[in-house]
Amino acid sequence: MTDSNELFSEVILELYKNPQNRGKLNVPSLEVSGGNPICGDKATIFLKLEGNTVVDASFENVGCAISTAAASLLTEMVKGKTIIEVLEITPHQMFDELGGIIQTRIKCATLALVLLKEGLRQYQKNPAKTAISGIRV
Amino acid sequence: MTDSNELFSEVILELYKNPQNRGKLNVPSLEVSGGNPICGDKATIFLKLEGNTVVDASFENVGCAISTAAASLLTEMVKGKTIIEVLEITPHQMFDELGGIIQTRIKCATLALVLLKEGLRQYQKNPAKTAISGIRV
Amino acid sequence: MVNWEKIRKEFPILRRQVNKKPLVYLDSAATSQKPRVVIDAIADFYCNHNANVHRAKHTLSEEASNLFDEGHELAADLVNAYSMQEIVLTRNATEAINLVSFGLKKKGFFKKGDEILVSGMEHHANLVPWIVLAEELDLKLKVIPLSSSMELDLDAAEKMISKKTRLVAVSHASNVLGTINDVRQLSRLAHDYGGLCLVDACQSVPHFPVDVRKIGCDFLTWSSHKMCGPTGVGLLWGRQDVLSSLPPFLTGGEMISEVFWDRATYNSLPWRFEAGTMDIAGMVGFGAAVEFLQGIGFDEISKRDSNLGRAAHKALSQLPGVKVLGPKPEKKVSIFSFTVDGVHPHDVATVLDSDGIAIRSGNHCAQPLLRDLGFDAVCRASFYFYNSFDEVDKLVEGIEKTQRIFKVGKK
Amino acid sequence: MVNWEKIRKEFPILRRQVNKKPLVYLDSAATSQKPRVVIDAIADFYCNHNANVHRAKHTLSEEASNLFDEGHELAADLVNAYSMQEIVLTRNATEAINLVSFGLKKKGFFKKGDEILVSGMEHHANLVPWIVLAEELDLKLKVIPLSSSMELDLDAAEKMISKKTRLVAVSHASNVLGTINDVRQLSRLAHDYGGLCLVDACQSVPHFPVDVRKIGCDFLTWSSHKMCGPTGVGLLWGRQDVLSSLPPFLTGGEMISEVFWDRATYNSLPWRFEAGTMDIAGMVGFGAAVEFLQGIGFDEISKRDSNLGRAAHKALSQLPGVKVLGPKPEKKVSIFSFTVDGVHPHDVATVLDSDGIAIRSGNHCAQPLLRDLGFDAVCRASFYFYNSFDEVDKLVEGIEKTQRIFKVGKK
Ligand SMILES: Cc1ncc(COP(=O)(O)O)c(C=O)c1O
Ligand SMILES: Cc1ncc(COP(=O)(O)O)c(C=O)c1O
Repeated sequence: MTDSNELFSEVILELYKNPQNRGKLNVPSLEVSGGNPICGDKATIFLKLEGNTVVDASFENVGCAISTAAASLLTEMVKGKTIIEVLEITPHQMFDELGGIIQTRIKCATLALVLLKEGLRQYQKNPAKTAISGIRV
Repeated sequence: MTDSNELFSEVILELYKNPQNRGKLNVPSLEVSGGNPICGDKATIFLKLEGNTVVDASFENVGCAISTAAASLLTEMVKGKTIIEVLEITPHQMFDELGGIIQTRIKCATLALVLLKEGLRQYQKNPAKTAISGIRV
Repeated sequence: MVNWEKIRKEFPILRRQVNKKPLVYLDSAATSQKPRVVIDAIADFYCNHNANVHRAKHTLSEEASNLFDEGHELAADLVNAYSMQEIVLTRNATEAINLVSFGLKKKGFFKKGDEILVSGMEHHANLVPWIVLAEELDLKLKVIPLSSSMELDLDAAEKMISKKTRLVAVSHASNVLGTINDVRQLSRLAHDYGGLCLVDACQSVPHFPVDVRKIGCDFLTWSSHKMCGPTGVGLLWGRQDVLSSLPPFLTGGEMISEVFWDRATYNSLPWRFEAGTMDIAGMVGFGAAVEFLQGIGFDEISKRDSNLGRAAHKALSQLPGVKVLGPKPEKKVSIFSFTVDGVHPHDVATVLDSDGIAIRSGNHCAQPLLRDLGFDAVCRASFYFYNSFDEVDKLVEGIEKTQRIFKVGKK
Repeated sequence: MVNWEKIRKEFPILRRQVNKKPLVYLDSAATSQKPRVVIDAIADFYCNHNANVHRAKHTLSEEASNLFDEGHELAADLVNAYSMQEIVLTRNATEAINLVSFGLKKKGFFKKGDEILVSGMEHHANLVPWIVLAEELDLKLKVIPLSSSMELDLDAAEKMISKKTRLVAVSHASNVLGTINDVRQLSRLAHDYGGLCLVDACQSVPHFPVDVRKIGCDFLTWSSHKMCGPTGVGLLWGRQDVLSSLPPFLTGGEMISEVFWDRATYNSLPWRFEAGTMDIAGMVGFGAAVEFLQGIGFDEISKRDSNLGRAAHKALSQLPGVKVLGPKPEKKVSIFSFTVDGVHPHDVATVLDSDGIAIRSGNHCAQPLLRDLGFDAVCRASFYFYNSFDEVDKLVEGIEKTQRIFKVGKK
């Protein structure tokens, strides 16, 4: 029996089982953590910057398939991008790359992106602060 | 033009304009006051007792036609009665004597009676306490 | 042109008979009637979307959450708030005021000897919480007096206010006199001396456009049930920086972020102030009420209010033996407190009720004001846009009938 | 014999399709669905009797007041209270617990170093208020541990309790585990040492007969929305002597007796605790819900609950890769928290939702319990009498489908 499955794309299922970039970075330039207190998903994103360019990225998280896959994807996407370019990533780009997200789970798919953008915005204002936590999504 | 008036009997209208027994008694045996905080009606009943018999009664009040007429009527009714007899007066007796009371105003018609009975009950338990106040109806 | 006849028909209860006469409902200041769309919105919620909000991943919960959030958005829009984060759902306006008083207390906003300024026409809801607080914290409660025209004496207010005045808490419109107060000026005064201003808008939001940015206050509160919405829903608007500085009030589920056995952290605005399951269906009904009123237009509602008010004022003022309390019709909403010489207000209400006319009698939750004016109780006829000019006439006839029964009035 | 098929038909929402499949609503522990009679009672109130209560002399207000008071009577009857004076209408159970915590605090009931005993399975509603109070008053919060069978360890409780224990606050049934706690024994223990006992009955009152006299507790609280009634209505029962010893909580109109500019006196029970305009229509809807449930009979409801619970327990326990939390079915209400190996609870919920099956996933407002059990989130399927055995099968099929999608489960 096969199940029509428009809920979790192969990309999501694969990245959930085998997430990329999971774990801490050594001496990250920026570390952003937070979560959605209502659903309980939490994540930390680690970035290594050289100038304005992301040279490495990773994440740790507690969460569902979608938020895990999204964090995996995002940390892969941002490598080599400038801060400005990262800030330009849209939720829809994420959804497309993830192979589609159903309405009720939008927040899971954007958790990592929201954290990262908020972290970078705060970092732009105050580059001295390299650990930002408690962001509520 | 005449108005069909099943609301306020002639008894009530008359007693409202010319209440009997209004005013304080000199050295009352018992003084009971209270009111209905929701509608704002307040009354004090004064009794003069000889043994267990009411020899005089009066009232002071702030209130509507019905509660005024009822207090007037009640203070008249109790004269000469024993405490037991007063405690046996029923609301319906009052309503009858007042010429009928409409549903929405029952509480006004029984205010004085409730105060008096509650006062007498407390007096029976503790005859030393001759001023009872703050009864909420 | 608004077709008021048609709008009236949207209120099912107004087709009711009371004591075999068509209901003439003149008690909207106590609670308003509800249009079909509001009643239907509540039923529709329960028949199609009912679920608890914000925590689940299933479709019903998603739908319920969206409707619930939309209620907050509509409330924000209604008073021109900066965002829905400034809107807290409470049970009623009374609770909203308590939320502020408990929050300011816990925050340590007041110190011994500080002053709170209220007006001489406050409803118990915007008075008793401050009496309690003043007693607890040793504060001084001052009361802005009324002028002979039954308006607030703003010159006196200006003299009473000082750096000690940490809070000015005033009603936007009086539920007894109808008087509309200059809350913009009072907010400015409060701020001039470094204090906050809370506006009790229970009788203004239903009647005319209210804009928190124009008023410039810090808190504004009102009740859904007085503006065509369901009971069980009150609204608190708080300026974001002020609101976010208040500690939580009621605690429990939904308002938290993380909970351990010995400590908890709290959610963001406005959820931090919404503990436990809120009146979700009520919020949906409230949203429908806002849309209904906005559909008519608050400018139109306000004009209608003035027109009915002028008619009622004229008719009542001309009745011998009848005294109307309150300022000139231009300065008030269409709420009329009055007395009939020689007849107790409850008895006036009873005679009117026998002809299907519902007015309120009593102290209208404003005992201190009434005491100052020398009354224990007064009659109050309060109008809303669904009332008709015809009903003004019926009120007058009812009063005249009362006078005949009590053999008072016309010599 | 109760015709459960027929009773199910009285719930309009259960005819709904979700994602083109018939709705299978397994989230009643979060909020229950409403029968037609409750929805109609609310609409009927607004269409025929809507008015503010207790203060007016007009017919509508009289009718509304009677209906409102009747709601209190029905609540009293439901839990076998001594009188309706012991029933306070709140917004929800959460507020009821806060009312008690604020009241005990203001009354000076606790002194530094006193202890409050809660259970290791409390909902945030019956935990956070005590955490806050403990912090404010320097009290100690102690937690009764769970046994390996996920019941309360009453021997441990007995050892933890002492003269310092001023309050035992426990849930009657857990909203995560379903466990039914021996609140009678806990009340007795609390009293033995001179303390009070508050029972959070949110998950018991809807499911089986609850009798405050038999339990012997001092406070009992529950929410209308979990027992077929509307949102916006919570109930607090308090033993009359204890309740009457608490100072007022929220203040404003209705709860007062006399108000002056500088002081106020308060109304009698229960009105002293009901400030401002209550959710009158909600109370009417709640009353209809009580009558509806009593019409079926709580013994029958309880039997139905056991039968559904046993079926669900058996079916879920047999699924490979699925872990069910909680005691044996005889010891619990039909609430099932579970996990599916290799799939996050939210993802389970999403797959089920795609087939119209509504379950909840998350921490269920019981973060400390979940943390103790080693989870961030779990799935929860909760049943009510309107569910069918067929729906147990659908739940199982949905879980199996999830496992196929995630390629986990069997062998
Ligand atoms: C055991 C328990 N206590 C308290 C609550 C809180 O109920 P409410 O949100 O209606 O205040 C709930 C419901 O979520 C519950 O299950
Ligand atoms: C001016 C004013 N403030 C406050 C209130 C209290 O509103 P609620 O009873 O909805 O809390 C009222 C209504 O009675 C009012 O007219």
